[in-house]
Amino acid sequence: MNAPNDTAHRKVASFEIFHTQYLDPEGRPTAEWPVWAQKPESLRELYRLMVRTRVFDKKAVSLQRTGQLGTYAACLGQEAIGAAIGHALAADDVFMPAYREYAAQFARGVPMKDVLLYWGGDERGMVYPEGTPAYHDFPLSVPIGTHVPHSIGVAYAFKLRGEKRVVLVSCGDGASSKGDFLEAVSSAKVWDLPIVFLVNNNQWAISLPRQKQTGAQTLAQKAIAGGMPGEQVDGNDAVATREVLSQAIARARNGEGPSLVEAITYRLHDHTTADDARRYRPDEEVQAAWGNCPIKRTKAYLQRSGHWSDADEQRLLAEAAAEVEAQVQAFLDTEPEPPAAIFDTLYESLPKSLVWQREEVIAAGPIGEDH
Amino acid sequence: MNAPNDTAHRKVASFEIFHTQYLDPEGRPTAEWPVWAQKPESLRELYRLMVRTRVFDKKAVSLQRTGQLGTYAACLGQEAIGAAIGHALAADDVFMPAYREYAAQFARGVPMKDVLLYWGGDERGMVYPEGTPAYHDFPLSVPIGTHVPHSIGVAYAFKLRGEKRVVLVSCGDGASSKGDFLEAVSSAKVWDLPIVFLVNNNQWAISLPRQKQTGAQTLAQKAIAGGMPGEQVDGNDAVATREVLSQAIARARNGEGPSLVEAITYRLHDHTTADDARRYRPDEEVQAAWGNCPIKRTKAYLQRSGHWSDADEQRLLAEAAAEVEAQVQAFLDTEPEPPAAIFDTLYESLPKSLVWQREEVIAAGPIGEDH
Amino acid sequence: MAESGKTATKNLALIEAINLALHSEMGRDEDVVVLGEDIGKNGGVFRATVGLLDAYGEGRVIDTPLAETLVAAMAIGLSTQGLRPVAEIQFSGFLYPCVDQVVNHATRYRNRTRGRMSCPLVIRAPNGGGIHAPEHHSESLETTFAHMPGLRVVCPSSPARAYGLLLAAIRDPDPVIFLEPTRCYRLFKQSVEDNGEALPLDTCFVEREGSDITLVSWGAMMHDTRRAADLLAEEGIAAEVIDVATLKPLDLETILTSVAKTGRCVIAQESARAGGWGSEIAAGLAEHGLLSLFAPVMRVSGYDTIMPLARMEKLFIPGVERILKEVRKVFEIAPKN
Amino acid sequence: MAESGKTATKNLALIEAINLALHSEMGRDEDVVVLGEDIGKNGGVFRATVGLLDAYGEGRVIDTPLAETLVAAMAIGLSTQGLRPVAEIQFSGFLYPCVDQVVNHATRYRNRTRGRMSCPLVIRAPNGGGIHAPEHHSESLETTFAHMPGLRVVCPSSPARAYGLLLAAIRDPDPVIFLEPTRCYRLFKQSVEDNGEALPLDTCFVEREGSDITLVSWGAMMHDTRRAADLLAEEGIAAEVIDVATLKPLDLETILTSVAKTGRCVIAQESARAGGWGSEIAAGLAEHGLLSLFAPVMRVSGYDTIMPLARMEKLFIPGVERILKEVRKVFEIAPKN
Ligand SMILES: Cc1ncc(C[n+]2csc(CCOP(=O)(O)OP(=O)(O)O)c2C)c(N)n1
Ligand SMILES: Cc1ncc(C[n+]2csc(CCOP(=O)(O)OP(=O)(O)O)c2C)c(N)n1
Ligand SMILES: [Mg+2]
Ligand SMILES: [Mg+2]
Repeated sequence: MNAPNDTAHRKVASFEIFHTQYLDPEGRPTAEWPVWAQKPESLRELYRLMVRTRVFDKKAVSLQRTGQLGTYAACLGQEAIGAAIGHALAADDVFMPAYREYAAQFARGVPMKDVLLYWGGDERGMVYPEGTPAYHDFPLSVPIGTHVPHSIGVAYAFKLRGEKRVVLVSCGDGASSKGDFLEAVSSAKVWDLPIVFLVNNNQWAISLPRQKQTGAQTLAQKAIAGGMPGEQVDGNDAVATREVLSQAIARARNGEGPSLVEAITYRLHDHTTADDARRYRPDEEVQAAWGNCPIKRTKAYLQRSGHWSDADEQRLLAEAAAEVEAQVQAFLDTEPEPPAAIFDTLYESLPKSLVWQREEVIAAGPIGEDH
Repeated sequence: MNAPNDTAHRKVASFEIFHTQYLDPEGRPTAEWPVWAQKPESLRELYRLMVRTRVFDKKAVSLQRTGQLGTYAACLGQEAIGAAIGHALAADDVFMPAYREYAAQFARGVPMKDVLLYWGGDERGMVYPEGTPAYHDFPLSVPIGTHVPHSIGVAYAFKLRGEKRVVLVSCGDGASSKGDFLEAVSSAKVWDLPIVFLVNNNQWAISLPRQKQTGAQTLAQKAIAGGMPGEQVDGNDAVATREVLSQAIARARNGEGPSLVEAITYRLHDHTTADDARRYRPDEEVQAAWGNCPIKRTKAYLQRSGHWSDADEQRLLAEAAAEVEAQVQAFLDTEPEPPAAIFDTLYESLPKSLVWQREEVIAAGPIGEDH
Repeated sequence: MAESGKTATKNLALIEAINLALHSEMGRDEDVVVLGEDIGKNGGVFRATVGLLDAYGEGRVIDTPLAETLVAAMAIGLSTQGLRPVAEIQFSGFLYPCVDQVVNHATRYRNRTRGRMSCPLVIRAPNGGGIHAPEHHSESLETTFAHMPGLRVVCPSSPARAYGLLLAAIRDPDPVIFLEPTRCYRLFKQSVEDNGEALPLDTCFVEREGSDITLVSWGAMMHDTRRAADLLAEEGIAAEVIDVATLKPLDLETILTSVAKTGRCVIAQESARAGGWGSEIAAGLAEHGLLSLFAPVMRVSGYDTIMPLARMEKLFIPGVERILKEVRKVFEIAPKN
Repeated sequence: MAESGKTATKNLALIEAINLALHSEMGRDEDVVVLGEDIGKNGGVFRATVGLLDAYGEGRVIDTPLAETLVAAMAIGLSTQGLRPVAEIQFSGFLYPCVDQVVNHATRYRNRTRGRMSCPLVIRAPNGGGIHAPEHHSESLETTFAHMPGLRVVCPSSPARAYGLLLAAIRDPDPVIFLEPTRCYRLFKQSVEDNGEALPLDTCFVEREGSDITLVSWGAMMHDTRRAADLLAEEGIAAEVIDVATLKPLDLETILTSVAKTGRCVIAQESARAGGWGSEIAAGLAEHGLLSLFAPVMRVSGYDTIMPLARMEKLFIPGVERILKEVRKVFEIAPKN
């Protein structure tokens, strides 16, 4: 359909989608940076978080490979998005992750051990420590996209109570095809809710490439169906992602309503440890994507600008290794819950008709240690 | 979010939504008409269909008011959309209606009696006569929007078999918020399917006004989320609606993929006969909307241009009244099905374990005549 | 609260009792919000929410877009923030798009976070047929939900019980599916005291005592069951009548106690037979009550066929006659001594 | 077709038998198409569709976007045009978004058009736990679907039966939900003949004859039930073992015939207890088999709690021990004479 130009046709709406990048894959700035980013420590903090996350991520994969962890979803190559979220949100905002934003969770107080417990098949991995921002965050969400519309209720509650809090909900490119996601995007603007929808577009949903996921040229334009701003950002550029998210969060906090951000990244790892991506995607594509690595480019910039030394790098790697080691140990040392736990938080108090089931489980004794 | 203009930002996509009108509310052409519409008989045919539909519609409401019909959903003021669909589709295309496009159904061979049977609570109102185009159409759909994604499967079947057939699926403004609708729109373009999504925007979903249904400025722009053309048309302008639909159908048939058309109309009646719209919308709004009546404007044009006489009008009204009368009589004369019918098309053949239930129903005898 | 002497008693239909409970609880607890399609200005297609918008304003009375998955998900989100959402789904046939949200999230946030989060929400919907409504408006959904762990499923059968059970559902700290008997909405009135007193959500109600047979039902079918008991009484058969009311968690105890006394049981449900809640109750009897049974446990039920459109719906919905027929079978096998 | 002498016999795991049935039927009938997430190049996350893309091409092997409602709805649309879609849902916990489409459309197009239209479709999904998978990957959905009129629900329990039942499901003119026992996908191999012969969809299989007690199960729990029967045989108890296989429509006759002989029955299911399909079977016995029962009908089942994450899932899934425990209760009440 070409734009018609006769008196029968009248233009009633028009939309544009922009893509933002501040730091190119070689670690060179592409434009003048926002003020916050000009402080070297801001970028160093993002860098440290990304590196700690990568050290964790690699360790988690190796735990799985050696039978010490269940299926695990790696975030290799996507660390900038999580780090940007972690830095952009305020403490009392609410974060609703999909499952590849560990960096954001760590920034908000989720111990690495909890992530391991979760993928190790232990519900206590979703408890999160009291007193941290994570304590009012949502746990990882496995049924793809279904957590996204919870943001509508959470943000509505904030608005109703006059609280200046914001919800950031993240999900993948695959999730952007789910009715739950689409219904939420369609309606958030009706109430001008303080929500940022973050689509973590890592190009693949297991074996389905992005272009087979939807006919839309960008995922950012899904925002148009809800009448809200939609934009793309280079999700491997921590500066741009942090900046774009901060602006969207600020709009939400100021009562200007919801936004949708498509952060473009690449899933360098298999979908999960249960997947073998060589079945469906060419190795060259993966190799090429390594050139866009968010950690590489941040480090290149920091080093070139003299804000990061080899000694800094050594120290960071050593600290991260120690941290991860301690968390892994804490995970491995965690005794299983007592059997009754499978009933103890089912309801606030167990209905009397279920008490015999709890007793039966207790009587059967604890499970063997084969997890 | 204003359009940013520095080197950090790059425009990656832009979209425009147009609105089409050829015949204004006073019955005056707004632009040069398409060739087909310049033949007076084309417009007369659309006019006749709209009038017959209105006569039917009024009768159905009065049947309900006198206890001879169940709840009925009127199409008052929306006749142009159904008529345009009926004229735009080819015989072997497939039409999937919501429930206010009776004019299209009549054009495709659904007897008025069948519509009455349906709202009279009789499944035989969805059988449709063999040999008519309607025989391969879908029945009315009550669970809002849920029929829309069936179009994906139907159109895929056409494409797989190399058939040059098109699916036109219609639904309301309310339906455009449902996940089922949104998932279909999101994915139709992936396979370039021959589908026209028609959103019959009558401004209300029961008591919810259009602007509370979604934050989107137009419903046409929901197409953008699926990367397909989306446009608005004056749904009370039979010429424009027929033309826009014909073009969308032609694109679909030529392998250019799906389109979404938002036809803007107004629900002049209560939502259904079970509703009382005075509770939630001002009478002035309804009165003003009468000024846009599709029948009024078509007649004004035809009369002014000398293609419709008072005698033509009298004859049409008399014929329509007689037709409706005969169909109503046929409806009222339809004996209830035998009780076994509630089992006879449940499966292709009734599983042996259910035979006793069918026999029990038969033994209990036919129901009393209180429908 | 319980000073019932001071509170107003009104003669109400079931739908009015629902409305009263909503009004009353919204007045009492400002965390209660209602949401759904057409519940604001329109007051709900059955008028359950009439007057709430005027009394409590747009903030707490939320007209939603036409999207049931969203309604359920929004209720979940609201409930995690300490609000007490009461969502209305217009007809139970449109509850299916909520199933995923309910089973995969509403019932799980508490458990998966070991108590850190919770979902104190209610989803209300009219349930069942008998009002000559269009296609998909007459479905019976109770068993679909009652099979789900972590849920409560309530089916009130009278105005007073609807009032007390709805208060309980709203106050309950966990998700509750509240299915109202559509065809009883305006069928009869009953005196209802607006005393703010909740009824228990884990107890069956023995409505009528009797020693010859136990009749068990819930929701709209209670109406037919009561009439069956009246007719049986005329024949000298004393039926004990139990309103299950809360299907999940099921108070099997009360039913077992009754059957231990009567030795006979007929269960009446409107939903399709196979895998209906009547089967759960019969299975409970087959396990725990076998030795007290003089006769087979009979289930009166809808058929295992699609709910017919209005003209034939009476064939599907079991009425008094079908209940009596099964009762007679029982007494044929195990006559009153 | 039935010239089995000419067909290849292979030793296959259950998942391989599924794959063989798909291959074989796609070769036989060009109207068969498969669709779902990751079923093309990736061959399905469990490898059920491996090789189909190469053999039958992109047109008939359809990778869908990540949208389960769409997958079900697309299958419905395809099936109305005379195709025979076989949709895969990756894990049964993600079947819930299909429920609305299945119950409100797939089961109804034939009935609501009095036979003009029909939906010959299959929705396959792995079902149940026991493979230490992540959250939501271990659910048991059979009863949710089996309660729905107009559907067929099949739960195969062995490679050969999976092959024959899947062929039957694809050829069936009505919608079939086909739930495969995840933890048996690669648990054992069996000789499967690729003879194109379908098994009946309305019959329980008496796998093993016995006169002392009837053990009834389906899907993955059949594995434990078989082992329980082996152990009981060592104790001199002859268990008759019935694989329900097709839950809906339920062949109660075969179970009743068995119980008439044995007088004792234990039903084993993995799903939550309340409102599970075991309750339907027990209710059938309470109605039609009461007089032949020497002892209560015991149900071995998952608990009425959320399926725990992997570390504790064993507590939920009933194994041989729990089956034997209930069997012993039965013989305590009604000892072998
Ligand atoms: C509702 C649902 N369907 C299917 C799955 C199985 N599954 C897990 S992850 C995944 C792909 C998700 O893709 P995307 O949203 O892009 O997120 P990514 O894994 O790429 O971060 C699928 C299909 C699921 N978890 N939930
Ligand atoms: C899934 C579902 N939810 C709710 C309803 C009840 N209902 C019937 S029509 C309607 C409004 C439909 O609005 P719209 O899509 O704009 O169509 P219109 O009636 O205006 O033509 C509603 C809420 C329904 N039929 N189906
Ligand atoms: Mg992805
Ligand atoms: Mg509308």
